[in-house]
Order: sequence, then C-alpha cells, then structure tokens
Amino acid sequence: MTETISSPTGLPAEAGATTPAVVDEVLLSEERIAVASQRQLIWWRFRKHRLAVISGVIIILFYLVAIFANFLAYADPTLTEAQRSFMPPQPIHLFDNGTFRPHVLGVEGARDPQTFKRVYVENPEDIRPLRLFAHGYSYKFLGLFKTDIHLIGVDGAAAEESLFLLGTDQLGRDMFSRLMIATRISMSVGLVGVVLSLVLGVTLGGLSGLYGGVVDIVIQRLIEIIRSIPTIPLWMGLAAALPREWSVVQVYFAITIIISLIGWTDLARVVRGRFLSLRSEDFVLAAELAGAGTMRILFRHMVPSFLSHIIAAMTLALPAMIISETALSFLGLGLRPPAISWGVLLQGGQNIQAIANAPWLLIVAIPVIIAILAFNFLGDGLRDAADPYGR
Amino acid sequence: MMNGHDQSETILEVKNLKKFFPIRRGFLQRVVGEVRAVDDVSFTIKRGETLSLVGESGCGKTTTSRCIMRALTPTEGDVLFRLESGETFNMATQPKRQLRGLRRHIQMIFQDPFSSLNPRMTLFDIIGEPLLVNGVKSHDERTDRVSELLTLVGLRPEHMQRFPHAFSGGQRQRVGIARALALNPSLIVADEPVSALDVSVQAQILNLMLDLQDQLGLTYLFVAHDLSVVKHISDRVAVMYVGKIVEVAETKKLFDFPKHPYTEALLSAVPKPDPRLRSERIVLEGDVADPANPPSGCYFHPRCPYVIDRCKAETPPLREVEGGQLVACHRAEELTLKGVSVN
Amino acid sequence: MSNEQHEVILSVNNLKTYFFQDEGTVKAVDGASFEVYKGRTLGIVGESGCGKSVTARSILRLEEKPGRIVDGEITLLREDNSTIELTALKQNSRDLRAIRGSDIALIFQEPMTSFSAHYTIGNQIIEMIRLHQNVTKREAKDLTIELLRRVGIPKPERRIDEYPFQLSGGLRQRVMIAMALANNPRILIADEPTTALDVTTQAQILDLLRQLQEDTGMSVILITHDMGVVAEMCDDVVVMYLGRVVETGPVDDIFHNPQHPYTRSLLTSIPSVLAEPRTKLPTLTGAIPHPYNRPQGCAFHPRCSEFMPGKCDHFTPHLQALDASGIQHVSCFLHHEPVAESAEHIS
Amino acid sequence: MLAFFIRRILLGIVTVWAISVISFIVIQLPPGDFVDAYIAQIASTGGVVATETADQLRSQYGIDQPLPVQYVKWMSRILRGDLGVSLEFRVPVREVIGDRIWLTMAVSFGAILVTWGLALPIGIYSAVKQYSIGDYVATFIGFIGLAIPNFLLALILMYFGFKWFDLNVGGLFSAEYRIAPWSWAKVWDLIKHLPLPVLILGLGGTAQLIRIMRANLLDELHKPYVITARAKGLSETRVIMKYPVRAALNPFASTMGYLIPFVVSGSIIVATVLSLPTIGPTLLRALIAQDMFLAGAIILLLGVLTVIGTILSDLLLMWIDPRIRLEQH
Repeated sequence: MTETISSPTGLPAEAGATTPAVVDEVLLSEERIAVASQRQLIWWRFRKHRLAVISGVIIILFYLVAIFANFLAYADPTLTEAQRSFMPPQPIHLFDNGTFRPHVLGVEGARDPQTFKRVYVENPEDIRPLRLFAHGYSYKFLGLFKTDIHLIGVDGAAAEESLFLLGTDQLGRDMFSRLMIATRISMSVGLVGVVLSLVLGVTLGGLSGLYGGVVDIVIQRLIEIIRSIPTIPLWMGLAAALPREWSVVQVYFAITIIISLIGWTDLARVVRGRFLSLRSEDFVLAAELAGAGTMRILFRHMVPSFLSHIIAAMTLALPAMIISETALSFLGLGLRPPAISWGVLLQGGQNIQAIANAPWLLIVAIPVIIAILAFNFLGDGLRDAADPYGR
Repeated sequence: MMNGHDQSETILEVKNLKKFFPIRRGFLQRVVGEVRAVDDVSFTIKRGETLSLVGESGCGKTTTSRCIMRALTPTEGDVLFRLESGETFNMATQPKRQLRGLRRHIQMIFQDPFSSLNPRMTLFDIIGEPLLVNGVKSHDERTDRVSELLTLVGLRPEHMQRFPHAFSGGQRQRVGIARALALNPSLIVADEPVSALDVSVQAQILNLMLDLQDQLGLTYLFVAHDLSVVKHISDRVAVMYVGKIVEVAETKKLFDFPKHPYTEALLSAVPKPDPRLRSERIVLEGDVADPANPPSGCYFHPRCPYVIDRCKAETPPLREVEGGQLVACHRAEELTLKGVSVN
Repeated sequence: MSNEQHEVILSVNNLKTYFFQDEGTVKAVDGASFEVYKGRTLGIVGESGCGKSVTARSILRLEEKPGRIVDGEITLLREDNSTIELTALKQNSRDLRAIRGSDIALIFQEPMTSFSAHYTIGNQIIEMIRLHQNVTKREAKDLTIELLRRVGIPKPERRIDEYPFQLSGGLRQRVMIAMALANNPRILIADEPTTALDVTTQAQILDLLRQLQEDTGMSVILITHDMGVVAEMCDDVVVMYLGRVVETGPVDDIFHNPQHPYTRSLLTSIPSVLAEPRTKLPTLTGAIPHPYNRPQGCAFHPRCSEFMPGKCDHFTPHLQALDASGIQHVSCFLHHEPVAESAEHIS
Repeated sequence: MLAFFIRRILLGIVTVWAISVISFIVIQLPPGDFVDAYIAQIASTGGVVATETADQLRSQYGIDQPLPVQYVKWMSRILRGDLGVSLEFRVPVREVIGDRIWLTMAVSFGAILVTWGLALPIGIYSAVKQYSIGDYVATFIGFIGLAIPNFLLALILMYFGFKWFDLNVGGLFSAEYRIAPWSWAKVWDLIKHLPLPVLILGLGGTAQLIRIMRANLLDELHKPYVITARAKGLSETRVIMKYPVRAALNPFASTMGYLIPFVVSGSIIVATVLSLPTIGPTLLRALIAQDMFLAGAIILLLGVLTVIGTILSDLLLMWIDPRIRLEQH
C-alpha cells in the first residue's frame, strides 16, 4: 500500500536544495565521482571529518603500543622493590652542560624521620644518559622470538634502577612500563568483547530483521529486558562469582564474555533496523524478481549496504567495553593482579590517601580518556560517512 | 490499436483476485478485522497491449500489481499467465521454486528511480544481474547484452561502469527499464514509472516505453494515478475504487464516454491545461471509503451523485454494456455521463 | 500586465535568494520579478529546482539558513495604502511578524507535516487568532469553529479538539486553509496545496480556494508544477526556470500565445488528458541542471530547440515587455537583442 | 493505550523474573554452597558448626534439593519479605540494607534531575545555535563528559578537592550524623552533602542526553510545521519552545527508561569511590567477601526498583504523546 503521491523530485520542493544528497548530484559531471565506488565515496566523505581522522591515527597509535608493549616498556612491569615505593615521575634532562645529551639523574631514597614517608632526592652528579634500543629484561617479541631489546634504556645501568618516567607504585613497580602492558590488555579486551557482541548482535539482529514475526518479537523483548536491567550490579555479581583459582587468561576471557553479553543489544538493534529498512527497498525486490536467490540478495545487496553502519556501531561500542573492563577491574572484580590493565592500575589510586601521597597514579586516567574520546570521534566520523548518498 | 498483434491472445488473466491484510489490535495482537486492499478483481490483458490500472491512493492498484508479480501472495483468486508457447501458469499458486523460472517473463519497473537501483552497484552489475542469476555466466556475453540494452533505452554504453548516483532521475528510470528488459520478458508491470519524475522528463520516459513496446512487442500493465499519463500510454484502462474495478474500457471510450459515475468524477476532477475549458466540475463529497470498513452495496454510493436505493443494498457486478465496456454500476445504461473530449 | 486595470498589492523586484554552502553557492532564486494584483490569483509555475518555493518563502522572509536574500525588493501595499519594504525588515522582527499570518498567510503542500502532531488543531488555530486579534480565548474558539465550518469541516465543534493525525489528508488541508484565513489575510500564498492529494480531493480543495477567494476578495499566489492547476485557477502566470522568471502574463496569453520556448515546451511536452491516446509527445531533451551548475547565458539554452549559438550561451536575457501594451513579459533573445550590460553576468 | 499498559507491565514482570534468575545464578555460582561458606565463616572466627546444625541448615534452606526447587524456595521466601541472612554480618539482609536503599534512591533520583536539568537547556541551546561557539563548547564538554567514566570523574574531583580545598569529598553525612537516628538536622546534613555525588553521577548521562536532545531538535527544526508556526507570526522563542522542542521531548523522554539503569549502575561505582553510605559499597563488599545471599538480594532489589522506575517513565511517556494515547493499538 505505497500509493502515495510525491512531489516530482521526491523532495519537499526546493527545500531539498540544501541537503547533501543534492550536493552530491552537483558533482555528477565529474567522471571521477561517476565511477567512484561506495568505499571511495565513504573515504572521501570521512576524510573531511578532521577530528575523526586524527582520532583514527591516535587509535592506530594505541594499538601499536599494545602490539609493541614489551618493546616500549623498559622495566619488568612485575618487578617489585620496597626501596622504590611511591617514587614520583622523574624528569628527563635534555642538555648536559649545553650539549644535547638526554639523561636522567640518579635518585636516592631516604625515609623522612618525621612523617616516615619515603622521600627521593635527585643526585645532580649521577648522570645517567638515555639510549635507544638498549638491553633490558627479556621477553618474546610478538610472541615469536626471545629478545631483550627495548626502545629506551640507560647507559651503564639497569633501566629498572634508573628510569621512572611516570613514577612507581606502592610496591615500587615502574608505572610507565606497567602502563604499556596495561594498554595491551585493555585495548584488546575491548576488541575481543566487540567481536563477541558483534557475533551475537548480527546473528540475533539479523534473524530478527530477516524473519520478523514471532522470532522478531521474542528477540526484541529480550533486548528490551536486557536494556532495562541495571548492568553493572549484574556484571559485578557474575564477575565476583568467577572462581578465584582461575588463571589470568581464563579470567580475561570470562570478563570479556560478561561484558559482551550486555553490549550486543545495541549492535543487534542497528543490524535489525538496517535489515528492516533494506527489506523494503525496491532494489531488493527488483533482485528478487530478477530471480536472485536468498543468499545473493543477502550478501550482494543487503550486507554491503550495512557493513559500513556496523563498523561505525562497533567503533562506538568499543569505548563502552573499555570503560566496563576498567570499572570492573578498578573495583577489584574484573581482571586481578598479576594481570595488568588500566583498571588494575587505577585501583592503586582508589582512595584519597593514595591519591594524596602519589597523585601520579592517576596519570593512567589520561590514556583511558584519550582512547575513549578517540573512539567516539572516530565512530561519529564513520557513522556520518557510512551513508555517502545522504538521506 | 493493438500494435499489430493477434488481438485474441490473452497473456494474463486475473480472476477473482483478493488480497486482505489482517488488522491486529490489542495486547495479543488479535486479528480484529481486515483491510480489503484488493477485493475480487478480475481482468485480462492481451498480448502486446497496454492495460492501465488507475485509481486514487489506497484503491489497491499497487497491491494488485504486486500480487501479479507474486511479490505478495494473494488471499484468493487466480493469476493465469500464458507463455508464448501457450503454456499457462497460475502465478497465485505457483510454488516458490518454480516461480523463479517464470519470473523472467514478467518484469517490473518501479516508481522510485532512487531506491530501485542499488547505489552500491554499477550499471553493469545492476542490468547484468538478471542475466547472471539466470545463467549468463560469461562476462563478455553480459557486457555485450548490457551495452545493447543501454543503447536501447537511450543511454551510452560506455557509462556502464558508472554508479547510479551519477545519473538524473530520468536516466535512472531508463536504467530500471533496461534491467526489466534484460531477460526479454513478455509482460512488464510498471508501477507509477513516471510519477516521481519532473514533468518535462515524464514525456521522455513515456515515449521510450511506447517505442520499446512497438520494437519488442511488449505487453504492459501500467499502474498509475495520473489520468493524463494513463491516456498517453494505454490501449485500455481499468478504473479501481476501494479494492474493486468499477470500469474497464478502451482508452478513448473511457475518456470520452465514461459509464461509471466514479470515472466521470475522476475525469472531471483532472485540471485541464487550457484556461478556456474552465467549467463546472463534478466535485465529490467526502473522502474515499475505508477499505477496512467499506460501505454496504456499491462502495461508491455515499459519494455518488446518481445514487438510488438499490445502490445502498446491492453490490453491482462488473458487467458488459454496449460497446464492450465493462462497468460495475446498476445504472450504467440509463446514465449519460460526461467525458473529457475536447470537441 | 496592465497596471491601470489592477491594483498591485505586492511587487517582487529582482529577488535573489542564495544558499551559501561549503561546496559553493546555490542561486535558488536569481533575480525574480513579478507583481501580485488585488483580488487576483497569480500562479507561479515551474519544475523542481526552479526556485518557486524559495520565492514564496522569501516573500514572508522565511528563508532558512544557509539561505539568505542577497538582493531585491519585496514591496507590500498595506491596508492603509502605505507600502512596506519587506526585504528591509529584519528576519523575525516585530514588524515582520505583524505581517505574517495577518496580511499574508501561507499554506503548504504537506498538510500532515505542516501541523504539529502534539497540539489539537483548535489549539493551533486559536493561537493564530489570538496572536493578531485582541479576543478572549472563548471568542477565539468560537471564531475557530466558524472558520472550520466555512472550509467545510463537518462537526467542527468536535473536530476542534482532534489532533491532525486523526484527520484525512483532504480534511487536514481544509484545516490548514482555515488557519490561514483566520485573520482575513489580503494575500494567501499556497505552495503546492494539492500536490500531495488525490485528484478528487484536489478538486475539492481547488474549489474551496476559489470560492473563498470570491468571498473574501483576497489575492492568491498559487505555486505549482501542474499546468492544469494553473489553467483552472490562475488569472496571471509567472513561469520560472532555474531561479529566473522566463515569462509572465495573463493566463490566456500564456496558454494560447506562449512566447518563451520553455513555456511552449512545458505546454506541449506534458501529458494531458486532452491528448489523443497513444500519441507520442514532443519532448524536452535532457534534465534540469542543478542550480549549482547553472549553464552560462540563458539557463535554458542547452535544452532549447531554438538555441542561437553565440547569443543564448553568452548573454543573459532579461525579462522585458513583449510589446507596447506591457501585458506579457518574456526573457528570451528571440524577442529582444542582447544588450551590452548583460555580458557582465558572464564570469 | 490499555494494550500498551498491559504489555509494559507484563514485560516488567518478565524482566524482574529474568533478574531474579540471574541473581540466583550469582548466588549459586561460587563453588561450595552457602552452608560451606557459613561454616568457613564461623571457623575463621574460631567457632565450630556441628554437623547436625549444618545438615539442619541445609534442609532449612533446601540446599540438598535440586536447583529449580531451591530457586522456587528462595523466591517464595523473598516474596514473603525474607531476604535471607548476611553471612558476613550475621544479621538479616534486610537490616544490612536498611536506610541504604533509600539513600541510593535519593542519589539516583537527584542524578536524574541533574541530568535532565542540564541536558535539556544545553541541548536546546546547542541545536538552535548550531555551529555557534556555545554549541562547540557544549559539544566539546559533552564529549569530555562522555569520555570520562564517572568513577574517574569522582577520583579526579576527589583529588582536586583534596589538593585545592583540603576537602575530604565523600560520604553523605558529617561525622556527627553518621550513625545518629533520623532527624531534621540529619536530613539537612544529607541535603548539604548530596550535590557533589549527585553532580558526578549526573554528568555522565548528561553528555549523552545533550547529544540526543541536540540531534532530535536539529531533526525537528527544519520540519514544515516549524515554518508554519513562523508564518503565523509567532516570535522565534515561542516557535521553538512550543513546537520543535515539544516534539523533540518525546524521543528525549523515552531515553529516561534507559537512564535509570544507567544511573543505578553508575551509582554503585561512584558510591564506592566516594564511600557513600548507599547500597553500592555494600554490594561490592558482599561480592568480594562472597557474601552471596546479601549480594543476590541487593542485585534483585536494585533490578526490581529499576524496572519499576522504567515502567513508570514509560507510562508517563505514553500518556504525554497524543499519538499513542489516542490510537488504540
């Protein structure tokens, strides 16, 4: 029953002259655009979104850090040393007597006789030059071969004893090195979680949109129910119920699954919505009437039309996953030491005393915020670019 | 005006076609009624002619066409389609699997030139798709056929690598026509093919359709609300009102000497593009009846200026009156109605 | 159009409304001029993108960002015979608001979206009345019921409390008209008032408009793409193409003595119920260019059957009187020679 | 309307049921049963539980029976108001929760008010003055608000509060009222302490809602009915406030249903950071101590309250929208 009469252009008269769709049409005469595929159009449109492009670069950097975490870390992140408890971040000196020679100064610790707090004093005589590709603790590079080369180190001394770029925590572990390793875990938790929720979301959303009827109603109600449940207490309960004796890897995957159990609903809604709107598109009916089979209609016509939307929705879902992991671990219910994640690191700064004594423990918050912001901007940019034909 | 084809051969016969949509209400989504979108429609189309299905929004003309294409499954009735070989199939009851083989003979042209072309495919892919899925696997063969089709509809074959966004509404509609022609169908269902186009482009598409019909011996079922467009393309016209056909006649007869009061009102309501022809019009009272809750008797009786008591009680059947016109009106013989002839 | 015969109530002179976008400027209306006479219906006709709707909105200064009136005058003759220049007023200023809905009222194509779904039709009409007339709520309500009755709404005292989505398309457009008439406007701008309606409903609405005009003596600006509606309804016609007026004149001259090739092809290439069945129409080649890609010189020249190379593609024609009577105006080099100053339009 | 109502209530009941099952799973998941945990608990404080007592406890709580039976028993006790006994505190759960549930509701409700109070005007401003400096500032702050998880915000504010004002941010009562019985003075003390946690909690949702409001309103601002309103001669403020804002409010209000779970969830973490005497820290403590009866009861309680809140807001929404109110779907 689509017998509505539309204006000759399908647009509300000339008001449509200002919509992007028409602007696209403007460039019709250009051959380059005429033969541009959808991917190219999306890329051209995305490129205009400056903030999203910058965010994309930032996120690539984050993932590079995650991949090369051990190379970037210069100290063994699990090495404890009571003598170095709560060291403040250490400045890098670039010049030594006027010549460019980046170095740090040796630090000597002592206990304040009145407050009993440990205080650290730089020794200006004890110059420790920085160098690139130094030897340090050994690790497996990309899990492939053993090496002990790290991006930076100190000439003539162990990095563990000399470098404290972001200070140390209560147990004297180097925060910079820990942050590098934590980035690997936190960024990958999000990714794995999103992939899991994608599988759930696309399957259920797809079923819902494709079949409709009872299947659709049941899945829709399920989504509604999950969305009206306060998620964090449930996660907390499920996470707390994980057996204590589980290994880091087991807990890691369990947490990822718990997080993705909640996150799939948004993706399912996006997928279902796209399916429903595509199902009523004339070009889908045209393909059916031409004799195309269900699989061809699905994969040649429908999936390409919402792939870009799904990528955008995934990008927007990632930060929520990262926040969830961070929050759970922060509360002591998610990843547990010896695992290192942003949330685990932040746990050190959970109470006011810790923050008052060692405010640098909160530095971890900065990469968390930057990553979440970048994902949001990137997701926004992708979403805007996802439909290059405008609507 | 049968375009030189055998006048007697029927290509499509629609018999007592019904399509009701259930109305669901309440918590349990119980069926509380039905919209009688198509309510006992019968007509035939002869090979090589153009039959137009005309009516106002909601009259069921689009639903009828979708049932013929079997994009919707009819509630009741038959859609008998006859191949050139003489074999006859019932589209309404054909199992889905056999439907695929049959559909190449009936193709469709859509109203919206924007949503009917997949924006993510090139013209080659769009027009070549029916070929590909019907067994033309050779890329070269498809290239040849697509360029032939593009030339046929007045587009340049060298544009086949372009995407739909590079074309204007009229050009896109040509692409849609090319796609419909790809499999050499014998019947084309055109659902409001020009109503989304600018008025100056409409004539281009209508002319193209007339040319193609002559060239390829096509049969058209042309669904439209615009009587001027209908007059230009049709051999015969069927007028629908609230799910029923009220009149079928040859175009000239229908426009000059309508036999049904609704046809008369419809013709009278069309603004004539000549200020010297301003005249008193028949203006119908009220709104089109609700197909979920149609009036008794003749569905048109509450708005009909010639209503008599019988119309309120008795549903008039579609019957033949003098000159071969089919009319569903009790008073068809006694009324002299006004058409739109210039003279 | 002879100025002696009819009193000009609104004159639009060289109106230019441009849309400034990142990608460039769309000259939606690019120098439109015409006059509206007291008690007569002016039809503005053209295809999509010709700028007719933007013109209508510009008169009430309802152009929206990124659109802006960059040039031209819109002069309104007020009830006390004073004139007011609308382009000189600030958008949404008090003076302008006093004119909107009171001197000039507007109705739109889509009566569904032209009403807010969140308020009853009564609420929306009463608001209009009380904005311009000093009446109590009670009086406004009575006036509203009266208005609804006048436009042929059955049981107006009940309908007044209904929401727009409860009415059929035809009734909604009647309510829209009732609202426009609430303050007895002297000019009614109807922007494609029947395009979204079925043909029998269209006939009802056109009849209603004509009858109301007879009763009130208001002027009507009827914007449409349908030459049939123009022929049935209008006294004077303005034909627009790509933001410019190509021809103006009384309706009979436009239909029976069209001078601009575009007007002629509009009349011959458009399907008509009066034609012989299954006859081919002469067609206009090509499609309307986007205002962005406006062709140089006369914007119509790439589609024109009487294109004169070196003239039409180099100089911009201006609207000029066809003959000494000054009744019909046309903008075409078939009727007047290019003047040197028009060369400056080429950049 | 009625069908909507019934469907909504039924959906709420199913949701509560789902929550109860998950809560029960949470109670059941840790290895060993409640009695084992109880014995371990007693043993850790030097006590001994006789085998008979243990068996008696087991049969009293039906632990020896299959899980579905246990679930039914647990539910039927809860329906009678018996939430069980906290292992850690060895008092009925009901007593442990006590005032905390009301304080949780007060904080959450306050947070929702803050969210609305900020998001609505800022969203409207941002949309009406699209691409103005104010819009950019609001959008930027909105993004920051979105990016900082509220527990981080609490941490950061706590740090600055400490550093600049030497202020110990946290708690809902001054020391002298912490364990005092309820009095007007105590209420006033509470009101004085509420703004900061409420603000922190509210800001996260605000950023999201500003974006929703802005987007909705931008959609509405160019609809024909807005031009109709302008063409009437209405002033710009009235045009916008009466028409598009009213229309944009609907989708905006419907987000409230999801705002409640969001706020309740967030409040748990924020309350832990700020050590508020609400239910959050209790839940956390119970979970860490594997005091599962207490944890399960709290999760169930929070779930039920949320569902009730969501139903109420949905019903309000239905009643506001004339299209839903008048059509008998």
